[in-house]
Amino acid sequence: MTTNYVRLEFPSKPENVAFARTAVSAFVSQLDPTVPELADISTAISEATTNIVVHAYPESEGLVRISATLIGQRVKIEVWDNGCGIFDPRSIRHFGTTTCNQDRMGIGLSLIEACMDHLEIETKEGEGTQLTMWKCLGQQRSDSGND
Amino acid sequence: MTTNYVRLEFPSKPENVAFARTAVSAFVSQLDPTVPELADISTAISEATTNIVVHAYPESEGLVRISATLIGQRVKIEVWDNGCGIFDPRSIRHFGTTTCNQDRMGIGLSLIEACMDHLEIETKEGEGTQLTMWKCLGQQRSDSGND
Amino acid sequence: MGIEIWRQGSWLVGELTGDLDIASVPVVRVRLERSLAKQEVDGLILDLSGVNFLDSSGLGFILGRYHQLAEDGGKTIITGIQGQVKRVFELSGLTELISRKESLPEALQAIREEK
Amino acid sequence: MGIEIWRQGSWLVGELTGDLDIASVPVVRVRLERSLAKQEVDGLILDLSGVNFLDSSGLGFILGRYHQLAEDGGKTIITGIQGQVKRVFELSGLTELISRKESLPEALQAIREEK
Ligand SMILES: Nc1ncnc2c1ncn2[C@@H]1O[C@H](COP(=O)(O)OP(=O)(O)O)[C@@H](O)[C@H]1O
Ligand SMILES: Nc1ncnc2c1ncn2[C@@H]1O[C@H](COP(=O)(O)OP(=O)(O)O)[C@@H](O)[C@H]1O
Repeated sequence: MTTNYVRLEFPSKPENVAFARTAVSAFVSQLDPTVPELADISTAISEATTNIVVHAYPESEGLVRISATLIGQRVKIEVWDNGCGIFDPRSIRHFGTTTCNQDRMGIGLSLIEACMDHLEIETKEGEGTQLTMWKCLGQQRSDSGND
Repeated sequence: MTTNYVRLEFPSKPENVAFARTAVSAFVSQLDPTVPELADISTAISEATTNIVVHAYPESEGLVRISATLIGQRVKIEVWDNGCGIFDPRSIRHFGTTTCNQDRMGIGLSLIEACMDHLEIETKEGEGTQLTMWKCLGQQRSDSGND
Repeated sequence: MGIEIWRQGSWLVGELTGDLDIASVPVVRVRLERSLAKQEVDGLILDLSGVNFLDSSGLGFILGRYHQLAEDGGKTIITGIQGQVKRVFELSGLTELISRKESLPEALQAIREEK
Repeated sequence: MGIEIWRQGSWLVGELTGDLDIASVPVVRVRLERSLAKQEVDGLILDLSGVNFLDSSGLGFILGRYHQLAEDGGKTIITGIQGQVKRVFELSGLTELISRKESLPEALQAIREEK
């Protein structure tokens, strides 16, 4: 089984969210995913990175680290920040936002869960958050009948 | 003047060359470059990364590090390896390859020079090589008349 | 990312293009709010057929406009969602709340017939 | 990346698609060499109109085929280069060495007239 990986590091600027999803998608393309699978990965990376820009470092800019590892037909993606951490554990499993921004819906983490096969969240108040997510690719191709 | 940067790290596998040029292009797109400018950056990254796969680590895999920094309308790109180094300094300024592969032309470094505004090479035998290149973007757009 | 805004009868139409995320939403929101502030409208059609990518920032922007319009009894219709955009809309449940038409011409036809 | 190979009279035509770099060249080279080994040809047309990106690995692959054909007096024509591919070809000077036609139909017309 061959493994391959990439690591990305950049400051938490809004304009880097598009970079992050494009770069991770370009890397994951090696596994020859279907178009919907690649779209789901873009969505998950976009949500995870946006949360860092908005929530992890609300007042200033901080570091974002993303790694993606290919293991057989699976991709494992880690998204790391050393920001404020998720202090209300209920925000993880429930719809809702902790930000007073009228236009945030509080569905970022739920979207990540829906787009990936598995999501794990490690967080510590004041120390940061790491999301680890997995997805098996080329699945929809073999399960014919699905769109 | 706002600055922004990304750092990439990955093993020197042929399939990561496409990742490298796509990721750097996606990042540099923030400066709203012209299509030919973006194509030149893709070419330069592809050549620099290919040289690492082929020459820096000829027998095995090694680490590739790329950083791209935006400074005003300029991008500075560094491509780093800790491979064998360029032992024949003549290979830098002259056409020609040191590899016994019939299909290599020895024009990779010349292409990088042609595609970027400036190229600097730091290399030490047995320790590795770092290319540093600059390009000013949005140039061709203001110099109207050029394609 | 861009938005082209024009008036169709008593409705406003916004045609969006590019990616709709945290970097592009602020630009598009300002332009649309400026247009909405300048005129009274019965409703808003947001055509997303030119949008390739949208995440929760984009959904939030659309939901925000929906609520803004609804305050004065205005309607919101979205058109042309496909691929990743459709997927995210359906996962979010927003398709239950906001009216949707296949295409912009279809939506324009519908508002014409309503009169 | 892919290559579709077919015969046109005494010539072989290879239509390339995708990116031509260090990862894709080996795949394409094996397929083309297998075809060239199986048959005698007067020449090779490589159509690059479906190639979006090419670097020195791609140039090396094409130059290698040019030399391989030339050994037996065969010709090589490239067609459909544009954008980044054209730029790299011109920077390399390979356009001075290898015949070029605007499009595949134009090249097919030219080899037909040569007879
Ligand atoms: N990286 C992070 N750092 C700190 N807090 C976070 C992070 N990601 C998510 N959160 C918290 O979890 C909540 C729910 O996140 P999410 O489901 O993405 O919704 P939204 O971003 O719309 O608020 C956020 O409101 C925030 O409080
Ligand atoms: N990163 C590197 N590490 C070691 N040697 C290198 C590196 N990059 C280039 N070289 C040396 O410089 C020579 C010229 O490189 P280049 O102009 O790219 O041509 P080519 O890759 O076709 O040989 C190579 O043949 C090689 O000896």
